[in-house]
Amino acid sequence: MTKVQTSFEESVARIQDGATLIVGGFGLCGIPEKAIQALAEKGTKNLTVVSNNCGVNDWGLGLLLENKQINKMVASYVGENKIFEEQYLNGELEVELVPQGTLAERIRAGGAGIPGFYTPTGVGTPIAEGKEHKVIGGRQCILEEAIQGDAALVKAWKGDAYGNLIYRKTARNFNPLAAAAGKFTIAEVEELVDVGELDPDFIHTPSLYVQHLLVGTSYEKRIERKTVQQA
Amino acid sequence: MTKVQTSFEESVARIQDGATLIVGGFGLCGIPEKAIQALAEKGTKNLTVVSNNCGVNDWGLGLLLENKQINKMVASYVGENKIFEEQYLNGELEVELVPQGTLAERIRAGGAGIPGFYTPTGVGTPIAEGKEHKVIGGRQCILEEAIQGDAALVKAWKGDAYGNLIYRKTARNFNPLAAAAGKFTIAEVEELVDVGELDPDFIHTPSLYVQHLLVGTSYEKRIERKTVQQA
Amino acid sequence: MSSQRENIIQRAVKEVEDGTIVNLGIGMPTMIANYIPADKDIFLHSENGLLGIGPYPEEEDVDADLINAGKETVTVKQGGSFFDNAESFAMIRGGHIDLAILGGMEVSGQGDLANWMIPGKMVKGMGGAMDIVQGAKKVVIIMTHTNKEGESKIRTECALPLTGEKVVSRLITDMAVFDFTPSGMVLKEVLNGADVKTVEQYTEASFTIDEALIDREGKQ
Amino acid sequence: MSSQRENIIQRAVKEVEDGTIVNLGIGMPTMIANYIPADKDIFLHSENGLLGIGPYPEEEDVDADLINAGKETVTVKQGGSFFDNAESFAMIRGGHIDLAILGGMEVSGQGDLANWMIPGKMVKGMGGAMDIVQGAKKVVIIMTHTNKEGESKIRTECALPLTGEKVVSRLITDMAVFDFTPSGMVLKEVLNGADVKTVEQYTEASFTIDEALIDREGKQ
Repeated sequence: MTKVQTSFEESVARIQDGATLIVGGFGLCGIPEKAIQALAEKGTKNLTVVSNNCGVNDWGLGLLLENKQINKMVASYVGENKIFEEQYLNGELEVELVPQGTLAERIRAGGAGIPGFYTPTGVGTPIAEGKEHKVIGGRQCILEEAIQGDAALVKAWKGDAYGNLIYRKTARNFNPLAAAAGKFTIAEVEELVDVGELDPDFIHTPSLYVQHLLVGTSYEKRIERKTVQQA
Repeated sequence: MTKVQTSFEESVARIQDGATLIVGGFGLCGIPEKAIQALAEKGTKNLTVVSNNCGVNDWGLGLLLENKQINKMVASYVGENKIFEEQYLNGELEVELVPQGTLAERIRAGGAGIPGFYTPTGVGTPIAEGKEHKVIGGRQCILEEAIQGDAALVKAWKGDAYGNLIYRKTARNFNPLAAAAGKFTIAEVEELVDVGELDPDFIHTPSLYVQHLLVGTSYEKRIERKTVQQA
Repeated sequence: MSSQRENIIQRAVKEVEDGTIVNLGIGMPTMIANYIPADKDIFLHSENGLLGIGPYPEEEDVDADLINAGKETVTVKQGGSFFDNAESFAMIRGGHIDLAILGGMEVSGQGDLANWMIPGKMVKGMGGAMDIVQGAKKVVIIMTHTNKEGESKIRTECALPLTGEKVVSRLITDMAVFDFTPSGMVLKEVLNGADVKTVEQYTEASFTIDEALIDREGKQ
Repeated sequence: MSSQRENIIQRAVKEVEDGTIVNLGIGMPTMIANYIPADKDIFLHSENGLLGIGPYPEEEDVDADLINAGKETVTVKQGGSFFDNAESFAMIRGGHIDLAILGGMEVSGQGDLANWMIPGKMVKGMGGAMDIVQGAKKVVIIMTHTNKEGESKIRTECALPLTGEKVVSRLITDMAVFDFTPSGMVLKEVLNGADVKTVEQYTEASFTIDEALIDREGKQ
């Protein structure tokens, strides 16, 4: 059964107003450019977005911010975005800051059917306030709960019609976690390959995590901090 | 810094009497044959062994049972081994049965620094007795704790001198989890490849999880249930 | 194979819907694979780390590194994938498996399942069964309706230690098909020449009868 | 770069031991990489999913898919590997990183660290810092000894919200090196012409002086 779709517009139309959306990417690296753009055009409202960062002013999740489509952002670092700061300061945007490793693990737990876990991360900090504490193996920990998405948007390098995906270099980041934690996962790929072409020993996201697969073209892949060797 | 060692005998000599040992493999598939044999020859005693199964009478972890080197076995299924049954029934062997997914997750948690997690698996069964219960997201769960090994024995297909590993087909199974959860991980491989030969996008066990790497020769790879197409 | 088992398998295979991910338990459930029509695009999941189990290999293709959860040598279907056991049970626990078909020793009227230990006998272990019954979207149990002594295996309460509480979606025996609903166990079908009366006679747990079945079979 | 920062980096690079796995925080810590002697076999870990950060790329090798945690384009060293963020923090939380070097805003005498937020200012987020300070085997903080107003950043108690409690192993400033032990903060070295008296003057938290340092510097 092929999962290949041809219209980003139709795929993102499956996402309802008020949905919780998990979005892959780290900074602007490995973000699902095309699905985000389609969602910005669609104008879906009142979203809770879970993603490590929130794009920049005019790119990535910043496009959804600009349109005021996001009610709540769950992220580990949001420092690259002026619009974010404005909306946060005037109370339009709710923010839940989560330590990056805890965020990754909560999303992983959402995909893996682990409703909660204990971690030492954040003990003694504002993050621990109001959370259940427990000493396990001599270590003080706090309870963190899984995050599941009504939908997930991910970006892969290559994929096949069944939905098997592979990622490239550090563009992998949160994408496989998001793919597994979304009840309805829309994956965009740079290249659609024949079924059987991906080596079954080296598939990053097995097919069953993906519901829709689309091929994107002309990826911008913006770079936030281009650094090169000093001559 | 190379992790390549040449003597299984010397590597397993690092494992102390009374150690907790996590061993990769599912049934006889993907088991660290050579390290187990060396450990049987060494005779290290009073081991707690964590592994999905316990080998058969004369192969795999069965060799350690035969030598009475195992005090306690943590496994999900131990039905293939007569010696196991004898030692269990006459009280020589302590057994902790763990649901397979919980076992995998507890070992994964051990490697990942997650001291404990909640799971619905086992609720309402003898496995849940004496364990903390908690309702999370409307689901009754029990608390399970991480498993770490003083050492781990794993078997990979190929590895490089830094300790990067790849596994083949279903011989992967518990091996990557064991590798990460062992404080001292001994990996045996069928083939040592040059550093740089393994594609960094497709490494199953990154180098930092491995302490010793050895090349095994003449793998037996016994098959428990050979099944073929009916003509 | 006994015709009783054959009948159960024939009925169970109808549970397998096109385009789904299915986990088949060890033993009788594994045999269902051979009955799945070739035009159905099914991915079979094996909890030892394989999505897309193919047929048993030809003699020359036997590979010790490629087995199913029953430790039988198998092949991999095109488009399949291998992964570690934590990932495999993430799939199961995380609700990514559409259907699991497992064997049973006892099922209760509330949908409790016992299929892993008999007190007093050597315990072999539960393997992945406790995870699968909690995680699969739909859990279908297949078993003979009665034990060798002719006693009902569908009990008011399970006497054996449980594998999971209220986890069974559907039960298929050689005589009947039951569904488990919030209002109790419902008889959906009678099979292989059995009638509602016979099913009632051989079923310890109480159940209601589905309206559609009453229409077909008549009130008894 | 100010000579103060240069001095801190020069001292901090000595913490990097041959054959270890090291995570360098964003900003000043990242710059330490340029000072690691070529004969040391170090794997730098980047929490966005890379083990084995190489040097910055040549212009023609810039790859948008290959960045470090500071979102700078980098390269990968031979023998390196890529992985997802859950795996990356499994490495961190699971104790597989030998050394983390991070910047600090305040450090307390108990080894508490504050480095992520200033009340009243826009909070940007903690990124991976809270995980790293809990997970790395050794946590070294580098920061200037005093703030722009000349006040000690080494406080009896941190005034800023914490990143972690009792997590600092060693603190390196432009003036001194301190270790954190169960019996408190210990001055191990004085740097860049400072003497023990100056260090005492600019350090709010109380500390003891290492025996070896007393032998070298004399009791003040």
